[in-house]
Amino acid sequence: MEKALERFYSVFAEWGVPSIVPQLIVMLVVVSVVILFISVSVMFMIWWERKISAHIQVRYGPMRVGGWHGWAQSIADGIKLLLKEDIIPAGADKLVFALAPMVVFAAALAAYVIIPFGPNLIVRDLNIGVLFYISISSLTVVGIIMAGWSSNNKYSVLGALRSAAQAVSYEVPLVVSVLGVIMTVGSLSMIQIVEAQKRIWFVIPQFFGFLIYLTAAIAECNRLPFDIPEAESELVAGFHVEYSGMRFAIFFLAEYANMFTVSAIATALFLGGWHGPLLPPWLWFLIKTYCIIFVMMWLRWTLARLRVDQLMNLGWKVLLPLAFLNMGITGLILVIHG
Amino acid sequence: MTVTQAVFFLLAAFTLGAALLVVLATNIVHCAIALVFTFFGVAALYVLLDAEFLAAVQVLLYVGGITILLLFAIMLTSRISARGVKIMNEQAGISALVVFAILALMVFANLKGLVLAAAPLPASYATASLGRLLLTTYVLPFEVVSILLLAAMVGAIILAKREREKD
Amino acid sequence: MVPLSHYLILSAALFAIGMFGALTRRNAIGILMALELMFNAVNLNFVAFSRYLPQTMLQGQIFAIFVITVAAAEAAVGLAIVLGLYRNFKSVNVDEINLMKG
Amino acid sequence: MKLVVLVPLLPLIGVLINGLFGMKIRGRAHLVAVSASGLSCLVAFVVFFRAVGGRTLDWDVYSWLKVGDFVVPIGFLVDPLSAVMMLVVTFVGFLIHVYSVGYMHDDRGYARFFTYLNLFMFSMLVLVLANNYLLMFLGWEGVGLCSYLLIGFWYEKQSAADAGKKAFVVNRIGDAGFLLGLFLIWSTFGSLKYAEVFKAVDPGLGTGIYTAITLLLFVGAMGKSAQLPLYVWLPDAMEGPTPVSALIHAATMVTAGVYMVARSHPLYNLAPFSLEMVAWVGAVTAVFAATIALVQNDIKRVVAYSTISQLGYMFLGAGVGAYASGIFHLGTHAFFKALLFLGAGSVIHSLHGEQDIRKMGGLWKAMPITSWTFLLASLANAGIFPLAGFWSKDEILFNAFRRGMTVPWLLGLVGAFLTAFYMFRLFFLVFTGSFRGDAHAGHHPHESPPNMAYPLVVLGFFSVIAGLIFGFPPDHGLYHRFVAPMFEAAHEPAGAAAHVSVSFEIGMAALSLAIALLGIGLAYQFYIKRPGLPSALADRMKGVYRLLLNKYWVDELYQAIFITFGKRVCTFLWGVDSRVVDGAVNGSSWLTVRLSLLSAWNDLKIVDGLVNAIADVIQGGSLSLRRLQTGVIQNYILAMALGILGMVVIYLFLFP
Repeated sequence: MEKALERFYSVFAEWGVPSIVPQLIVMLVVVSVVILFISVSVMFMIWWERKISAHIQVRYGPMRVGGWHGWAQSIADGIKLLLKEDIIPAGADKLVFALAPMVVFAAALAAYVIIPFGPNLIVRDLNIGVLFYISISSLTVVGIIMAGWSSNNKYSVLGALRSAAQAVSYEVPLVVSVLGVIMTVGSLSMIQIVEAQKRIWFVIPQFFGFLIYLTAAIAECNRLPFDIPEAESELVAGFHVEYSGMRFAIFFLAEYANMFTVSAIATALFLGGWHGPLLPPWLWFLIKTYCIIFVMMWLRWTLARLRVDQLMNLGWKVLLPLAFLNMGITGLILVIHG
Repeated sequence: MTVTQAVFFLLAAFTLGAALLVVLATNIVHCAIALVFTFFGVAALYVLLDAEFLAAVQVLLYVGGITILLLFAIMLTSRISARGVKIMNEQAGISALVVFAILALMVFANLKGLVLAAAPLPASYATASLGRLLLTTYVLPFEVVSILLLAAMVGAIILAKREREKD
Repeated sequence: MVPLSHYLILSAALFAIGMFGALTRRNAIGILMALELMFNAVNLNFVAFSRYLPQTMLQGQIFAIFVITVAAAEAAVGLAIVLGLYRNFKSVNVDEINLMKG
Repeated sequence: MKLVVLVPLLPLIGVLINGLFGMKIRGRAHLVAVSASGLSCLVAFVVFFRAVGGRTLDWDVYSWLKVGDFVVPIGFLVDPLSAVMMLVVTFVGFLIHVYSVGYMHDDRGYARFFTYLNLFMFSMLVLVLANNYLLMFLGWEGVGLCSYLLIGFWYEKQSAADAGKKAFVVNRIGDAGFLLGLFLIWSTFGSLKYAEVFKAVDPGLGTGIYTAITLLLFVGAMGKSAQLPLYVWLPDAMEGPTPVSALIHAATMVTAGVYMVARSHPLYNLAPFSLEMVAWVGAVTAVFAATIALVQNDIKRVVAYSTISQLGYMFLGAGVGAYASGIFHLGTHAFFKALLFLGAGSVIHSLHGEQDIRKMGGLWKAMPITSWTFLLASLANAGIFPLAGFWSKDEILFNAFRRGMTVPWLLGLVGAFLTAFYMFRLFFLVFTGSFRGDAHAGHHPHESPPNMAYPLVVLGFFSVIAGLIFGFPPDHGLYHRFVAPMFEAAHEPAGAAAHVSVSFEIGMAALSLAIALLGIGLAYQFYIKRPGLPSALADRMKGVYRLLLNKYWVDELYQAIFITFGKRVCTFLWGVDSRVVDGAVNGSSWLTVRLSLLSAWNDLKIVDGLVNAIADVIQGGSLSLRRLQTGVIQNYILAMALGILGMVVIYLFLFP
């Protein structure tokens, strides 16, 4: 992999082209691959979620498009959304309205930089890996607020504000729950964290950390039972009521991409990343990630929505103290073990 | 001009442009969004300066925290339709003069007075050593800042809390 | 490489822009934003110096961290004050609020 | 070994849980507190056995305070001395936690009580396990605080609140001494860590500095361990709940002073005068408190004075250089004194708060477990062979004699006699004879519930065997082989420590045993055989009786000397103030008034005219200047910016 890259660069150097050109080409290729991966996996996830929800509710779900169990349904949906008329509400702030989905998608995309699909299959192993994800994920909230505000619709604003409050509240326990792992490994780099789990997955020593992370991550994704920002019955659909067509598709894409990201991070931090017998590393990684995604979908279709105050109580009065306790105990054990 | 320099100038232009937008945009929400871009520009400059941790902190705190706080405040106090209102006060002209003078002086002082190392020193940066410094040499300021944060939190809550109806 | 003075001039410009905003914006939240710009300019200076000056041992970055923290505290309190102002005056334009006028 | 950090940490966690959520969990607070102290005790056992295996630990967990070259770590020291103390504290503490579940079960402040109890355990363990003086001082103040909180636990009661304050104030006097001692240690040795201080101990510095340090430390010990003259708070501390009296004011906290003296033995060994002082204060306190205990009628106060007296023995032991014996007595005393208090609490509990022994009697039938254990504890306290108290007390007396401290030794013997007498006076009055209280129907005395009775049995067991198992043969028992090497150096300086034969040792023991038995016999005569005798004797020796009953009027004395006298001085000074000073002031004021009338005219006409003219000008000017204060903040910022601009210009161009 690296050798191929070097050869690629050296070819350009021989032609006397400045090194920025091949670098840009590599960047473009990587970005395209990531976007392609996101689109495919999101389409799969949407189809999957529809099937899971249907089966949980003793239905079949989409069965017609594409033949076997309606596998092409998502593709058809995507084409429909692409072809739809682009509507911008009259009172909307056009610039912000157009910018918002891009910001949200950019945040979702950027997070893929640090997902370690395999020992060498990572876009960039930053030495602040986990922190990078945490900081970049907060950008989503800005996009959501932009979307909600620019729609000039009180439901969207309410949804956006709820979303922001929720994301800000749950980010704290999320960060603190991850600290246990970071303290144990002593590094923020995703690769090193995964490497450290060669012998034992952190889900065992950091079980509470894992639970807190998972809860907070579901809340970060605004999924049931924490989906009050989008609560259909109260807010129509939250911050993206006014969006339609392609812009809506981008929001949808970003949402599922985020879901994939938090699951992938959970896999890397707690479930041993790519470690596993027989199968190739990247396959192990995907299997674990999709297992977590499955759990998230399962929860969505079985649990009821929390009230706002219950949500805030859970975040601040239960998860946060537990996360701190987890951190303190981890620290104590580390100190005693020396 | 090397690639780094090109990147620097691009980033500088981007940051300054966004900053100007923050100050000059008529719609306060646009200002806030421009502010996000400014913060990102500065974060990118930190990366250029090998301060990756600080860049992450910058994004986390400024974008994830302060901007969202600002947006909250804006939404609680302004309306989307509030357009065409004067955004600057009467002293804009004289302020521009003074600010420009100060800028000119700073640039002058910079170009004339500083003969420091032109090239950066070899990067000896590690997040770990930053953390160690914070908890050893700078532990006292660290604690003081923690107390300051606590005080700010209490103060903000008390200020923002609606006063109870006096009975 | 980029010389130090480039960073310093950039941060000076950023500071000046922020200062201009603080001097002229009518909206109190706008002023707060301008202040944040000035904080950022200062931080940029700190980080640049810690990168370029010998024997600094990351002090610049440490200080930048403290500044960011203080800025966060300032934003929280400042916005709380703005909300208080809005409740009492139904406006956040600072030139309409002059109870301290002599 | 590093597990030791858990020993104080577990109670602290209990404090946090009960302190923060006590209002929520109320009746289940004991689950947290008892399990915290129980686990802590368990860990303490593990650590203790590792220490018995010969391992010690001096571990700086992290540096706590760092100001210049003044560095104080949070650190733990596990050596035989602290291991023994840790074990006593956690074990007795745990039993008392269990006992409290029954004793406090319907109290309103149930959770609060357990919070304080755990906080106390934490502080005491910090005190004991610290590896430097400042951390010890932290624990020291912590236990003082808990003592204050717990004495005043029923703060609605005026007397309880007052007693709490009294304990706090008296302890502060001692703490001031302790703190000054710490300052002196720091300035002399440049460190507060035991290891560094004791390594830096150098006889070449002269005895003066050591005497000063140790005397100051001893002042602290006097306050905390209730020695003459700072003992007055301890009897009043009986206002607190009985488990508290048992835990804090008998078994653990009050022994902190003894522990501190033993811990500082390298310093004391170089200060013979201080050692002698310690021994004398201990011996005199032992007898003094015992005499008061003879005539007290409150069951808890008798035991409280007994505690003071026994603490005196411990200091006597430490003062003659037999630190190990002092600590040994501390350990055995913890068992039987805790037992006495818990037994007393059990009695009080069953009599619904009655504390006057004149209204008790004949409880043997109703409360067999309490009676038996109380009897064992009394025997142990009286020093009867082969119970725990016998071994340790005898060792102290023997060592005192061997080191040539004859008068303190004699005082100790007298104390032993008195101890036996008052203990059995108490026992006979409470448990034998017939019930003298108002036994109205349905309120018959009854045995306490099991969770109160079991700790009694466990403590009773240890009161019986602790001495025999750990302390036999005297000075060479299991305990001594473990602890004594620490104090190896301490055996030397007394000098007069002549070797004595075994038969002589046995003779000494027999002597003290005989004296104790004599005391018991006398008590039997007085309170069983001829019940009229005590009051007859009291009539005959009215003066002495009243002297003792009123506790030598020490409280009144302190009142007269420190408080009334202080007030007098203040009143006198106030008088001086109001007559002499005020007179002078008034006289001069009269004069001033006359003079000022004169100058007033001058002022009004001439000066004011001038001033008014100036004022008019200024007013005119300020009216226009006032416009500058616009109330708009940005105008001010602009002014600031202009100022900065000016300054920059000045520094850049005018004074480069």
